[in-house]
Amino acid sequence: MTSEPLSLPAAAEPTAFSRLMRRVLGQKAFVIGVGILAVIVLIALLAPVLAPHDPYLQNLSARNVPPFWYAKGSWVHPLGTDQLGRDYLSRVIYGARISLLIGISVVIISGLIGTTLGLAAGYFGGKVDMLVTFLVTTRLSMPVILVALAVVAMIGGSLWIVILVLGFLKWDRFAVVMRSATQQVRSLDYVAAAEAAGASTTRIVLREVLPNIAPHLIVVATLEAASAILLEAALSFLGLGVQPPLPSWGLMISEAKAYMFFSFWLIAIPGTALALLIFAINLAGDGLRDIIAPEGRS
Amino acid sequence: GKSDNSVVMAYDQAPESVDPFFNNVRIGVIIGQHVWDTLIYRDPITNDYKGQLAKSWKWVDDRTLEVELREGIKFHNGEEFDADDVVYTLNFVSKPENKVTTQQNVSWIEKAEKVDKHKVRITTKKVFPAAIEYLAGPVVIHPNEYYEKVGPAGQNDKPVGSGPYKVTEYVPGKSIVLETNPDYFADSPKPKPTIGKVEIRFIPDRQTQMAEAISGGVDFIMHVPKDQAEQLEAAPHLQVVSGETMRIVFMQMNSQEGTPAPALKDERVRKAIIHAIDRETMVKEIVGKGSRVLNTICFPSQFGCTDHGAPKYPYDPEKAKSLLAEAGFPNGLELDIVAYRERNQTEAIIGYLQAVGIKANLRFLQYAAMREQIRGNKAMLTHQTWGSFSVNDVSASTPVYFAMGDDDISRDPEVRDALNKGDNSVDPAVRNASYKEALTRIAEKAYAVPLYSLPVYYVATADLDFRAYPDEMPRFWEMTWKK
Amino acid sequence: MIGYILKRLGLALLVALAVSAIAFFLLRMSGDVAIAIAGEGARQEDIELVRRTYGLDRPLVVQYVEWLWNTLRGDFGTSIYFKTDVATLVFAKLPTTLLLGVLSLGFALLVSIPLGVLAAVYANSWIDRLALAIAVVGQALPNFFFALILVMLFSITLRWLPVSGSKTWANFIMPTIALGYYVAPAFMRLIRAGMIEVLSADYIRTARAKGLPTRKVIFKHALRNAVVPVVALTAVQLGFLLGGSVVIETIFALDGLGYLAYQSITFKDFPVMQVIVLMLSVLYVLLTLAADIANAWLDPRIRVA
Amino acid sequence: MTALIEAHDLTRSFEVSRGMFKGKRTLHAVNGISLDIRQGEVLAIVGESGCGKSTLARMLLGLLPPSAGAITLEGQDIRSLGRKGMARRVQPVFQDPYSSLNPRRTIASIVALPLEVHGIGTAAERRKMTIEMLDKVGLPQRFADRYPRELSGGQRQRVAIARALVMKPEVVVCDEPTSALDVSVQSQILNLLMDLRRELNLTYVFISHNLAVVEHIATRVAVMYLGRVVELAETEALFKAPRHPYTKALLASVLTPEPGLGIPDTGLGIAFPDPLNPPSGCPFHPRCPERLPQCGSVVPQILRDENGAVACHLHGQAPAPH
Amino acid sequence: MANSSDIVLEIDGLSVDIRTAGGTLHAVRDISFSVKRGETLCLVGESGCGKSMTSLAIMDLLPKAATKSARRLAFAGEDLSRAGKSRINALRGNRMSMIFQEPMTALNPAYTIGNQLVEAYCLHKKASEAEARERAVFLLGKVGIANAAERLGQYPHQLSGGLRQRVMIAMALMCGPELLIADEPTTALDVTIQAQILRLLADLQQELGIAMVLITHDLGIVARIADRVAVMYAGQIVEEGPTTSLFNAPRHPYTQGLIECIPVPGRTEPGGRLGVIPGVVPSLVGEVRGCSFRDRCTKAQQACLDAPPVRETADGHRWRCILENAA
Ligand SMILES: Nc1ncnc2c1ncn2[C@@H]1O[C@H](COP(=O)(O)OP(=O)(O)OP(=O)(O)O)[C@@H](O)[C@H]1O
Ligand SMILES: Nc1ncnc2c1ncn2[C@@H]1O[C@H](COP(=O)(O)OP(=O)(O)OP(=O)(O)O)[C@@H](O)[C@H]1O
Ligand SMILES: [Mg+2]
Ligand SMILES: [Mg+2]
Ligand code: NI
Repeated sequence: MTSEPLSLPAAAEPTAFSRLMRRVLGQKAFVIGVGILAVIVLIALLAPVLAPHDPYLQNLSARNVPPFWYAKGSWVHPLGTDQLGRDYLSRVIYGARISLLIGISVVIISGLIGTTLGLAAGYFGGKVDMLVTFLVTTRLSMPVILVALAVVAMIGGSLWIVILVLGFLKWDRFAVVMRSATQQVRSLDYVAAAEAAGASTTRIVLREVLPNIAPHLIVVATLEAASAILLEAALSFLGLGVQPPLPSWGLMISEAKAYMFFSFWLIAIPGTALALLIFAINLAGDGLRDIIAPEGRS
Repeated sequence: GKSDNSVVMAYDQAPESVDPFFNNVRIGVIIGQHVWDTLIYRDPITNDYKGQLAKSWKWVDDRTLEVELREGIKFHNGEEFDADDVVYTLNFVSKPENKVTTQQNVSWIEKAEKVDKHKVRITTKKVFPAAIEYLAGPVVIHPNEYYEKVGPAGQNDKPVGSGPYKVTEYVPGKSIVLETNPDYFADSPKPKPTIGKVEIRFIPDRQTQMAEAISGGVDFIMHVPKDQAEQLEAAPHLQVVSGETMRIVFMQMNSQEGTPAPALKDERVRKAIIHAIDRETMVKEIVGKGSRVLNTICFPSQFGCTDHGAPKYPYDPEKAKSLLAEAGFPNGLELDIVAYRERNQTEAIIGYLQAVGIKANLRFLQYAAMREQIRGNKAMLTHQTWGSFSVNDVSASTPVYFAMGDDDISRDPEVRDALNKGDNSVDPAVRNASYKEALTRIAEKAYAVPLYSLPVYYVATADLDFRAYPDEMPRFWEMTWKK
Repeated sequence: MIGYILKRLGLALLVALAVSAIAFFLLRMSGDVAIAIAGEGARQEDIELVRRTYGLDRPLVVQYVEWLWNTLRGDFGTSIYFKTDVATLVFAKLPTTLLLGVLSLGFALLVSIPLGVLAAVYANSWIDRLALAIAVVGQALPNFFFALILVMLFSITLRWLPVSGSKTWANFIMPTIALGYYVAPAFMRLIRAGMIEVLSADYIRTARAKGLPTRKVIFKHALRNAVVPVVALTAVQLGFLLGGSVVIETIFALDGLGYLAYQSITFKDFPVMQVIVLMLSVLYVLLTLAADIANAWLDPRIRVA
Repeated sequence: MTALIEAHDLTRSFEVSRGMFKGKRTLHAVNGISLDIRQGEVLAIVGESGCGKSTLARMLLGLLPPSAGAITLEGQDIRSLGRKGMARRVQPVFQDPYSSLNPRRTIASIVALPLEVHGIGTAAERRKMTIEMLDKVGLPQRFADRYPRELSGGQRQRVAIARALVMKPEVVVCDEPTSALDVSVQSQILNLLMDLRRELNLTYVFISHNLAVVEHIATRVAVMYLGRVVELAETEALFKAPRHPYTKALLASVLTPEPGLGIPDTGLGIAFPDPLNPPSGCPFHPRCPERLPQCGSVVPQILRDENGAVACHLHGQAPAPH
Repeated sequence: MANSSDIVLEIDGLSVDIRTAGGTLHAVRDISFSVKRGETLCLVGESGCGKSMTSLAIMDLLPKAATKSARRLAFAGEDLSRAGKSRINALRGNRMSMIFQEPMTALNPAYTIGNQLVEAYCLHKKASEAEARERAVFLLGKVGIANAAERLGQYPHQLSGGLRQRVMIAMALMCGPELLIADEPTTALDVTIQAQILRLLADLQQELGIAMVLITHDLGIVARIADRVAVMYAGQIVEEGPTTSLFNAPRHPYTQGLIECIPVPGRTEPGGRLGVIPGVVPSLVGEVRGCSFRDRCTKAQQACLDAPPVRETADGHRWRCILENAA
C-alpha cells in the first residue's frame, strides 16, 4: 500500500481563523462600517491633537463664518464658526467623543441590566421568565423618548443624566434577545452535559451559555449604541438632552436648525457626521450579524 | 394676506386657556386684549391713561377707587355691559378659591361694589397706587350672566368679550380665529380694526414658523431671534420690525446664607463675574436692535428706575481675573448656572465666564423648575428675565428680587428697607429717592449682573403696516395694509 | 380563546398598573407641581395655597391611590395647564396621532414589503444591495433632521406642500414620510430575512415541485408565512411611532398626542403626562394582543387545533 | 448481577401549551416506570419517537427531577447525591454530536470539563488525562486543540464519549448515540463502545430505535410505548419470542438487508399515538392487531416472571377488579 | 435491452457543481442511469454523497448556488436540459413528481392540506376545484387515510408525521405522474410507520406502473424495495446493478464495506465487532482525481490514482474499480 500519493483531501476544512477572516472580508459592508467607525473613534481619541481651536472659545465678532468652500470662508476656520463664533470643525471633532461616550456608556448600563435579566429568564424559565417578560412588556409599553423627555425635563439635562436615563430605559432589546438566545442554548445538549459533569449553575451560565450568546450580545450592543446616540440627538434637538456648550452633534443640529434656511452647512455638517456614525455602526452591526449567523445555526 | 384682508399669525405656545385670568403667557395677553376690554386703557406711546369701559375714575380715598362706566356697550353675545359685569368679574377673580392663574394681577383687590348701574367702587387690600396700571392691563371684564352660566371652562370653549375682535373659531392647542366685532363701540381708545380676520396658529417649532413665513403660509411671527430675523429680512416679501421691550435680563448670584456657592459671598467674585461679560458686544452681536445695556436691575422707563450714581462694571477680563485671584481663586472656579430661555445668550455668558476661568455648567430648566431651584437655595448663578407684566413702575420689578421675597437670593435688609419705603409711599419724590438708594446699593455690592433689555423682533409680510411696542403686544386693531 | 384574551387583558391591566405607578412616582418625585401651577412670578403663599387646594401636601402614596381610584372610576382628573378635563383633552388629540401613526405605518409597509420581497427573491444581487443600502442610510438619518430636510425641499424650495398644520391631507404627507421612513428599514429587513428563510423552506420546494409558477410560489406560499413576524413587529413599531410622533408633531405643528405630551412635559402637567403614558402603554399592550390574534389568523399552527 | 440503579414508579409530566388560545395540558412523558439497571449489563431502551426514552434517560442522569417516583443508586436516593456526586458515577452520551459539544471550547477543554469541575489534578495532569482519554477513543493528540466544528460527526461523538468516560463513571447513559451518524461511522462508534465496556467494566443504558443495533449490542431490552415499559426481557428471549404485540410489530418492521423479502405487513392500525391524548386502557389498543375486549378500558398490569416483564392482557391474569 | 419507449428517465453524464466560499464543490460527478416504467431504482449512499442533489437536478429544483450539466437528461424521451422554465413547470407536479424527506416541514403550515392537494391538479389538469377535491379524497383514501373528506380542511400541524407523509404521497400522485422521485421519504419516521409507508409506496408504484427513484441511506430499505440499486460515493455512482446481485455479490470495496458495517441478526455475532470503513469522506471541493474511495480502501493501489474503469457484467451490474472483484 502506497499511502502517501494516495491520500485525498479530506473533508476537513481550513482553520477557523482563516475561515472567519474570509467571511469577515467577504462582508464588504462590514469592512466599510468598521473602517468608518475606526476613523471616527480615532478622531475622538485624538481630538485635542486634531482640533485646530478650542471648541469652547467663542468670538462674538466672528460669528457664523461659512466654511472654506464659500467665498466668505477661510482656512482659519475650515468649517466656519457657529452662532457664537466657535470653530465648527473643532466642535464637530469633539462632538465625536460625546456621541461615542453616550453610545458606549448607555450600552454598558443597559447591556448589563438586559443581559442579566435575559440570561436569568432564559436559563431558569418558569416564574423568573414570567417576571422578566412582564418587566419587558412594561418597559416596552412606555415609549423611550417620552419617558426620557419627561425625566430629563424634570431633573434637568446633563450628559450623565441623559446617559443614565437612556441606560435604564434601553435594556429591553438586550433582555429579549438574550432571553431567546439563552433559551436556545439552554436546550442544547452541551449544557446538559456540563450539568451532568457536575458543573454549578453559575459556571454553566458564565462559561457555557454566555460565550455562546456573546455574538448576539455584540450585535444588539452595536445597534443599541446607534439608537442611543440617535435618542440623545433627539433629546438634545428638543432641548432636553446634554447641555451647551458641550459640542454634542444632536445639540449642534438643534442649535443650527435656527440657521438652516440660510446657512445650511451649520446643520448639514453635524447632521452628516451623526448620520455617518450611525450608518457605520449599523453596517458593522449588520455585518456582524451576518458573520455570526451561520455559526449560530450549525 | 392683503387679498382677503386677513392676517395669519403663528405663535410658539398655546395658552392653557384663552380666559386672560387663566393663563400666564404672552399669547394669552394678546388674545385677551383683542377679545376683551379693560376698564382703563394706557396709551402705549404716551403712557397716558384713558377710559375704555370706564368713562372716568377717581380715588375716593387711599384704598377706594370709584369708576364711572361707559354706557351702551355690548358684549359679543349681545349682553349689555354694566356695573354688574365689573362687580362680578372683579369679585370672582379676586377670590383665591376660584384659582385664577395670575394671582398677582388680582390679589390686590379687596372687593368691588355696585354703586348704580354704571358706577362701581373698587377697594384695594392696602394702599396700592399701581391699581390703575393693573386695571389698564391684565384685568379684563367678563360678561357676568354668561360667565356665571358657563364658568371659566365655558369662557375658554366659547369666549365672549367686548373687545374689537370676537372669537369665531377656537381649537385649543391648534388655532384661534378672531374676526372684527362689527358692533365695537366707536369711542374706544382702541380704534375700530381694519384687518378683518386674524388667525393665530400655534406652531411650537421656531423653524417651522420661519418656514411658514418664508413659504407664505403665515403672515406674522414674533419673538424671532435676532439672527433669524436678520436672515428673513433678505426675503423680499417679508419685513422685519423690531423694538425694545420692558423685559430685562439679569443674572442673580446666590450670596445668601447657606448658598451652595460660598465663593459668591465674596463681593470680588461677583464683581469679577460682571467684569467678565462683554455686554456691549452681546447686545450688538446676538441680542439685537432695540436692546440696551443695563446697569441696574430695572427697566429704565419704569418709574423710579435709574442708574445715576450706581457703579458700572465695564467689560474687563483682566480685571476679572485679578479680582478672582485676589478672592483666592487664581485657578478659577466651577459654578452651576440655571437658565430657562434665550439659551444662546446663556451660552455666550458661559463662554465669557470660561475665558476668565469660571467653568459654568448650564442647567437649562423649565421656568418652574428653575424657580424651585432658586427658592430652594440650590441655585448658584441664575440667568433670568423679567417683564414686569408691562407695569411701568419699579415696584413691579426690583422688589421682586431684592425685597427679601422668595426670589431674593442676596437678602440684604438695607436694600429691602429702601425698596419697601418706595413701594409704600404715594409721594413720587420719596419713592424716587428710596428706589435710587436701593438700586445703587445693589450695584455697589454687585448682588446681581444687570445685562440688557430684550428687544422683540417681528417678521411680517411686507404689506402690513404696524409698529412694535415695549409691552410685546401686537395690536391688530390698529394695523393697516400698506398702500 | 376567550380565556386567552382575558388573560392578556389581565396582563394589560397589570402592565398599566405598573406603568402608572412608575410614571406617577417618577414624575412626582422629580418636581414640585405646585410651583408649576402657580406660574411665573407667584409668591410663596400663592404656591402654598395651590398646594393645599390641589391636595399636593399629602403623602405621595395617598395621592397615588386617590389618583388610581379616580382613574378606575373613569375620572382622569383635570389638566393643570389647560384646566380642562384630561380625558377630553387626550381623546381630542388622540385621533390625529393615531391617524399619523397608522399612515406612517402604512407608508412604511408600502415601501418595505415590495422592497423586502424583491431583496429576498434576488438575494445578494444588486437589487438586494440597493435595498439594504436604502435601509441602512434610512436608519442613519435622525428623523428630525430628515423632517427638516423635507421641509426645506418640499415647502421652501418647491413650495409643493404646506409646512405645518393639520387642515388638509397634504399636511400629513411630510409627517407621514418623516415618521414612517425610520421604521421602514426594520420591516424591510424582517421581510427580507423572513422571505429568505421561507424561500429556503421545504414547503416552498414542495410548491415548486408541483409546477406552480414563481409568482404564485412567492405570493401565495412564501409571503403569507414571511409576514407573520411582521405583524408582531407592527404592534411594537406602532408603539414606537406613537412615541416618535413627539418630535414630528412638534416640527409640523400637528396638534396630536405627541405634541400634547411634549407640552405637558414642558409645563409639568402631571395629570396629562400620566394619562398619556398610561394610555400609550395600554394601547401598546392591546396592540400586541391584536397582533397575536392576527398572527393566529395568519398562522394556523397557533390557532385552535 | 446486582441492581446498580433502581427506578421506582418513575413518572414525569410536562405542562405543555398547545397554541395560544388553548389552555395547558399535562403530558405524561414517562408514566410509572419501574426498572433496574444491573451492574455490567447493556440495557437497551427502544420505542417510537416521543415515547419518553430521552425523558427517562435525563431522569436517570439526574438532569430532570421526576414528578413522582424515585431513583436509587446502590440503594441511595440520587437526589441526596447531588449534582457532583451523580456526575462521578453516571455520565451521558447524547444523540446529536453537533449540539452536545460547546462550539466555543477546544476539544481538550471539553473533555477536561468534568475534571475541572471536580477539581481533579493540576492543569497539566488534567491535560495528560485528557490526552490519554482521547487516545483511548481513537482521537490522536493533534485533535486536542481543535474546535468541534473542525471535526466530523463520528469524531465529535468520540469526543462526547471521551468526556463521559474521563471521570471513570460506572454507568453511561447513551441516548441514541449513533442515530445521527452514517452507517459506516455508526459501526465504528458501536465497536468503540463495546471495546470500552469490556476494558472499563462499564454499565450501559443504551437508547435506540434501531432494533438491529439493539440486538447487536444489548444484553437486556426494555420496550417502551407512550411513556410505559410494555415489555422487558433478555435480548435473546425478546427477539426470539416477543410477547407484547407491539414488540412483535416492532420486530416485524425491521428491514434487514435481505433482498427479496419485500416489505412486511406489520398489521398495525394507523391510529398514531398522541402522548397528549393517550388512549384509555392499554395505550396500544387502537393499533393492536390482537386487541381483546377489555383492552380499551383496563390498563394491563405488569406481569413479571423469570423471562422479564410484560404489560399486556394477553399475558398474565385478568386484573383484579377494584 | 429494454424497449426504449419504456424508459421514463434517462440520465447521462449529470454533474452538479455548487459555488461555495471555499471553491466549487462537485456535489454530483458525471452520473448516468435510467429508470423504466414500473421500475424502482434505489440510490443509496452516505450523507452528503450527492443523492439529494441528483434528485433536485432532475426536478430542476437545485438551489441558486448550484449549476447542473448533463449530456442528456431526458424525461419520456424529452431532453429536459434544453427545456424552458415553463415547459418544466408544466411537467413538474404533473407527469413527474417528488416526495421529500421531511414530512414535518414539506407542507405549507399556512394552508389546509386540501388547498395544497388540489393546487397542482387545478393547475395542470385545468380541473375545477370540486373535481380536484374529489380526486384528493380518492387518493387520501388510497394512501390509507380514513375520513379523507374531513382531513381536507385540516392544517398540516394537526396531522402526525406519518399522516403528513401520506398526504405528501397523495399530493405527488394527484396528477398521475409517470415518474416519482422519493428523497428519503421515511427517514424521519418511526420504524413501524416506515414499514407501513414503504409498503404503501411500493404497492401504489406497482399498481400505477410508475417509474420510481427512491433515495435512501438505509440498506435494509433498499434490499426490500428496489429492483435495481445505484450506490453513490462522493458524488459518483460507484456501483449499480440488480438488487439481488448487488447484495449477494457486491463488487466495489465501498459497497462491501457498507454491507459489512450494519449488524444483521444471524450474520453478525451479538456484541461482536462490526466491519468498519476507516477514514472520512473526501472533500468534494476542487478537482478530485482518480478513485475517490482510495483513501479508505484497504485494497488501494497506485493505479487508483487514475480514474478507475467502469466494469460491467452481463446482467447489467456495473462498478467503478480497478479490481474485477474486491472480495
Ligand atoms: N421539556 C419538555 N416540555 C414539554 N414536553 C416535553 C419536554 N420534553 C419532552 N417532552 C415530551 O415528552 C414526550 C417524550 O419525549 P422524549 O424526548 O422523552 O421522547 P423520546 O422517546 O426520546 O423521543 P425521540 O425518539 O424522538 O427522541 C414527547 O411527547 C415530548 O414532546
Ligand atoms: N446549498 C448548498 N450549498 C453548498 N453546498 C451544498 C448545498 N447543498 C448541498 N451541499 C453539499 O452538496 C453535497 C451533496 O449534498 P446532498 O444533499 O445531495 O447529499 P445527500 O446525499 O442527499 O445527503 P443526505 O443523506 O445528508 O441527505 C454535500 O457535500 C453538501 O454539503
Ligand atoms: Mg429522544
Ligand atoms: Mg439528502
Ligand atoms: Ni479503488
